Amino acid sequence: MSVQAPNAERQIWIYTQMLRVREFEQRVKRTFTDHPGVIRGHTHLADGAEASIVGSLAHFKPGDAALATYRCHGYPLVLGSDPKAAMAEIYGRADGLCKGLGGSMHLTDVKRGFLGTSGIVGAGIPHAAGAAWAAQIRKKGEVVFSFFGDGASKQGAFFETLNIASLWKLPAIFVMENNGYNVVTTTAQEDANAAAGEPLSTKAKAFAMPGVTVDGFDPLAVYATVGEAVERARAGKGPTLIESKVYRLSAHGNIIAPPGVPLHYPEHEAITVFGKREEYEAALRGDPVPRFRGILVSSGVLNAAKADEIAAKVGAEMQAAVDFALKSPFPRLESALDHVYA
Amino acid sequence: MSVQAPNAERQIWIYTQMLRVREFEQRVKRTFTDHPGVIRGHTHLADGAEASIVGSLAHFKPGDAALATYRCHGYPLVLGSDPKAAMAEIYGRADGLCKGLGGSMHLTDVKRGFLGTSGIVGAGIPHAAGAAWAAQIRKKGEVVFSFFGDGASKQGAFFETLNIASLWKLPAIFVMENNGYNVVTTTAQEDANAAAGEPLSTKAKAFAMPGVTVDGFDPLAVYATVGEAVERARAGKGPTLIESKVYRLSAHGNIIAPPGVPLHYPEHEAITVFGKREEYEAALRGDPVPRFRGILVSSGVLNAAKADEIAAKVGAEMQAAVDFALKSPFPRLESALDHVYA
Amino acid sequence: MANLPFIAAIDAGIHQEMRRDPSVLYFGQNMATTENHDFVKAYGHDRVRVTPISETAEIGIAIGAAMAGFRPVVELYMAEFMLVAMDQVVNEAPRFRYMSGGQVKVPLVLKAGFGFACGWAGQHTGSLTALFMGVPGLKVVVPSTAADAKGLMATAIRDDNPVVFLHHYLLTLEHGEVPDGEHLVPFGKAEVRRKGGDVTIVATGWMVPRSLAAAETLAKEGIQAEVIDPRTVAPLDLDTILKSVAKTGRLVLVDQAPRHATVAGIIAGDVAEQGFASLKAPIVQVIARDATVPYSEPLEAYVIPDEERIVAGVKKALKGGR
Amino acid sequence: MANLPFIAAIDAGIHQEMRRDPSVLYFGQNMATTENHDFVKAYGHDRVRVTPISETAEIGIAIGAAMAGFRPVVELYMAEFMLVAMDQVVNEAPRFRYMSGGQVKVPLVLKAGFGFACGWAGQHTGSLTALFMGVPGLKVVVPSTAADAKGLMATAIRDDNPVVFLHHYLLTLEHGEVPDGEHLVPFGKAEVRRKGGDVTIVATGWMVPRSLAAAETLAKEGIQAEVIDPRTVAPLDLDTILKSVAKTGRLVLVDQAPRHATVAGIIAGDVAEQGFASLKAPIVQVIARDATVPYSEPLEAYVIPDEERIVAGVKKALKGGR
Ligand SMILES: Cc1ncc(C[n+]2csc(CCOP(=O)(O)OP(=O)(O)O)c2C)c(N)n1
Ligand SMILES: Cc1ncc(C[n+]2csc(CCOP(=O)(O)OP(=O)(O)O)c2C)c(N)n1
Ligand SMILES: [Mg+2]
Ligand SMILES: [Mg+2]
Repeated sequence: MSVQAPNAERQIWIYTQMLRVREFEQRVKRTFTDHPGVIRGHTHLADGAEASIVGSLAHFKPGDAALATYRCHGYPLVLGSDPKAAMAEIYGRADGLCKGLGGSMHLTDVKRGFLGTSGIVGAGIPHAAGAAWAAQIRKKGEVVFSFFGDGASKQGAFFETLNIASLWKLPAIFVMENNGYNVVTTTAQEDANAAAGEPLSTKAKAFAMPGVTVDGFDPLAVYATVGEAVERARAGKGPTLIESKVYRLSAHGNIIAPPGVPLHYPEHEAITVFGKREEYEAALRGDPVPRFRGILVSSGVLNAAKADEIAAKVGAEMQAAVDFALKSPFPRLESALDHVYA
Repeated sequence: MSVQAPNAERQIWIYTQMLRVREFEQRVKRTFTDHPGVIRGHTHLADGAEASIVGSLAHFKPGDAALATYRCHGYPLVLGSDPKAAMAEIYGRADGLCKGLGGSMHLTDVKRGFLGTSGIVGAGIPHAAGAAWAAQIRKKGEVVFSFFGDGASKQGAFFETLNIASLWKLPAIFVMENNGYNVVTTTAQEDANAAAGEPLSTKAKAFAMPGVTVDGFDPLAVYATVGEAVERARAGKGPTLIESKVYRLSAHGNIIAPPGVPLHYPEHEAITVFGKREEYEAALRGDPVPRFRGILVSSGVLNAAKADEIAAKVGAEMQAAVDFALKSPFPRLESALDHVYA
Repeated sequence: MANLPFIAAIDAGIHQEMRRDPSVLYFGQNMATTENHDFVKAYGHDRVRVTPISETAEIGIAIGAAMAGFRPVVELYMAEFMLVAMDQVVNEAPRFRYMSGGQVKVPLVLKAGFGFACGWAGQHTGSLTALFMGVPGLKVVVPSTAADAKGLMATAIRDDNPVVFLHHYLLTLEHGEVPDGEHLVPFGKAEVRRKGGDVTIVATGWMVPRSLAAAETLAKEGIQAEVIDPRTVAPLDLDTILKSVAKTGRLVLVDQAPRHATVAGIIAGDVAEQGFASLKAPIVQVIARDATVPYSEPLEAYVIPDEERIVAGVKKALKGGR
Repeated sequence: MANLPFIAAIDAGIHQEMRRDPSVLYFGQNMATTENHDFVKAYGHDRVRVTPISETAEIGIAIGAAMAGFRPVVELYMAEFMLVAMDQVVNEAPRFRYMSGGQVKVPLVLKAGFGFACGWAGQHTGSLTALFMGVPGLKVVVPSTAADAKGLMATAIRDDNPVVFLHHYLLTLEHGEVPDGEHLVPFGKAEVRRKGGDVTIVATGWMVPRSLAAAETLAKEGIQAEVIDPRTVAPLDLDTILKSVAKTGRLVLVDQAPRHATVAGIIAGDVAEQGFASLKAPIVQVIARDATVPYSEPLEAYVIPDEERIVAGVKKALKGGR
């Protein structure tokens, strides 16, 4: 089983989606300085994971589903959610995807197959398996994408779920975005495989499940690897665990502080905690977004002019999202009591 | 690293302990018919696991600790607990190991290093790791034995704990008694490795930990395998996962019923649920207790006369335990409020 | 009408719904392990499955299947086993509808027995109802009769929200008249099990029959107790309780859990706020003594409220004044 | 005396005990990941460790280490994260001493923040105190001042039982005078934060400063509220509350949790039973509105009790009668 590489048009789509996620999130980040107080609580950016997210979701078909974590801005944008509604949610406004009830950690867009996100580490993995069971019963070849971090693979929910998913041959693709860190803890500090120099995909052996490790900075590599897993799943052959090696290009999240303290994004923990500026800068040099643009230009799929045109269009789209969200009203107070029960 | 085989005297000790566990538990089982109502709730017998229990605990030294599950009668007996106190506990009497507060599922004898047992599947595994951390800090080469079932390896606590134990190189020996069943569920019905024909010790790969499978009906094989793991642990080289293949020679436990319905032990689930009488009878033909007696006699370690003498002694000891427990008074009512807080 | 044991009535409720609605799923540990299994035969392995001992995954999978359009019923056996998956029960299932701004619904039933006070000792005998009672988005059902067991299970399956269905294990074999055809019992409607004008007793689960027995004993002394069974504690039918207290002026709450872990204490708080004017005497709580449930038979009986202590509690309520 | 933020006071309490007792361990997620870590430098990696995201194993390991003679303090960050390990918290740690007939003790501290109502939304902002309050064998501490944070942490570490130490995240940077040397605050002794004869307010955590602010507002109108902070809810110092109610006859309970999930409701139940004669009016509960905590700022503020609602609650209690 091997997946055909995406054609030129599809490659441009992949690049455009990567850029859309990046441009959206750069504006989320800038909101902390440009519009202090507009974003509250805790936001988590996907910068560095764009290639992994888009390379994976490039295989998403209508009827499929995706579930993720609190680090959830990228997925719905790639699946077609309106950036205006996404930004409005992060700003806590009435026009938000979740009417301001969910916020940055809980973006949801069911119409586009983005079923839900849990802020509890590992907790969303069984939800994805449940959706995969539903797909298995429907027998339409639908699959479910489950996105989570390396740290989540130390939570019981991960192990319990992968065993059942393998046993039941559920049509699920488990994409572990290994960014090397759980907040300020390195993977080697918390994972026995990592400490032994083994890939985290080794864990798949505990479930007699295929486990693969892929360069998450390379959207085409991710596309090929996830594509195979998706084919297996659609064919009823069961789930796959994919370790996608990425790197967070921002800190884990904005600083955690009570009201009164202005929130902002500190430098990456590699620098602030471990003093490894070089590690961070090396990752930055491999930034998948400009890197893929370079690849597409040098391979002739894209020329500089077209690339600038895309950048301009995407920038405008995301700026419009900010402008819209800033103008969107806050929800009625009483709406806090809506949707408690169905 | 290879462990020296036990000498004749030690082999006789092993056989004697196996027989003590068996004779004790046969009387627990007979209590349901001989003395209806004396045992309440749920009891779980270790018959079939005696070789595994004794072959493992033959390596136990003062200062070591052992923790187990609700299926916990065998361990304390081997570690030197008084069968009278153990039976009195199972009968809910004042002279019980736990003063009648714990019962069959929670035998505990701290003086003998039997720290505690949880009735919640998998929950006791991290407790053993915690005791192993204590041993690691004390740096006296003490180790901790953690006994649990095959089904427990599907509970998050198992995975979370083994990762940390391996990462921290804790002096722990994780002995999984794989009796092929979780109540009425076969291992292949609930475990992805088993369904794929792989040993459950494969799970150790998810923790970069050595994983071994051994014939749990053969006390000398268990002795050798666990011995190596114990040496590793005492040497500070970390934990080992041992899958000890045994078979329950009784049902999971006595029937579950509200008061009024007389409790008893049904036939094994292989027969009552799956109609596989042959599977059960084959296991019975391999019964480790008579089998090891046969081996010791044919190898000349034991002669029939000496063997009968041991049997008589053990039988008398365990009958005395029953007689004692039956006479032991119930605890004072107010003692129900003792020991809630330290 | 058929005379069924409690346990069969629950199954009847599940069958009723699985027959009419193909989106209902039923799964859990140690069920459906052979082709002879009642539900497997009727609905097949797509909808009826055995799971490993993995409550977190089991309940999480139910949540995901529910969000994807199905109505899972999870067999959990004992309420304590939900504790290893408590996050899924109280911080996942009831949250998604709200956090998504009403985009998803999470219709599922968590079926678990509780209070098996017959020698199961410290970790298997708890009465955890109150733990689930105050979670916005979650509903909690506690049937005390076979008929309600069927009807409340059916209603729980049709409800579009996560429901914790807690059946008392000591009632498992209690028989009762159960309606044959489609039977549904509404949530949020308490049942007055016995009418009386002197004192109001509120109890759930196994404490209902114990309270009714106590009421009969009291009747011999000319004391008429009204016994109310809320049947669902979330939603809680406080009105029926308040109406009764308005009549009797005296309230005794019976609960198998120890102090500060009871539904009794929570209802007492509501009545002290919303029914205060009716109260002629202190609200009495007849609850378990403050200990983990002991194994030994006489000690277990000593810890858990019995008829005698209920009678004493009622007399205390009758003596009491302002 | 030193003027310290709440968070530093907690650390001071842990340092105080780790310095004097080598059996005290401190571990958890995202701490001690470098040699520069304060506690690592002071006590080394034998006693101070970082763990993976494995709460069940973390708390279970603490239980095992405690049974083996140590005194672990587990850093859990947010109370919700204990939910994935709830069995270890409520059905393991508090059970072993009892089930073993007093053979073992399980001295450990589970340190967790709660109630972080500043945009953390549905899964990270809960006030779960009541979940832990009714478990025989478990103690529950809820400091509201920096001094108590230090003193109660130290007492929790010396206690021979499992203790859930819940610090309110919104108080993290609140400064207060903290005794320099050895400082211990006893369990089960409520503190009267403000004296007053007209009405009794009971609150914990962040609701204490909110209640004190409300009391000042009320004082301007000539209403003197007595504000009581239980400090530990298990054990609960009901006497101090009853004494105050005997004086004021009116009780307002303030709690950040929604109805049926509050400490307020539980205390109301106790007072309705044991302080009924003193009550001149219904017990008022000023608690969160019945919803998961929403993200949007005005909605979050709408759901959680504020000064205004506390003032209104007090006036309701003063108006009320029998
Ligand atoms: C059960 C649980 N424990 C702890 C936390 C706090 N927490 C939030 S994100 C996070 C790090 C997760 O790391 P990883 O899974 O690698 O995902 P990443 O943030 O790196 O994408 C932690 C510990 C939580 N949300 N849930
Ligand atoms: C968390 C939890 N879920 C379910 C149970 C009910 N239960 C008790 S024993 C048991 C079977 C365990 O099987 P295994 O681990 O293989 O041990 P065995 O009984 O075969 O020795 C189950 C499911 C429990 N005690 N705890
Ligand atoms: Mg990570
Ligand atoms: Mg087994």
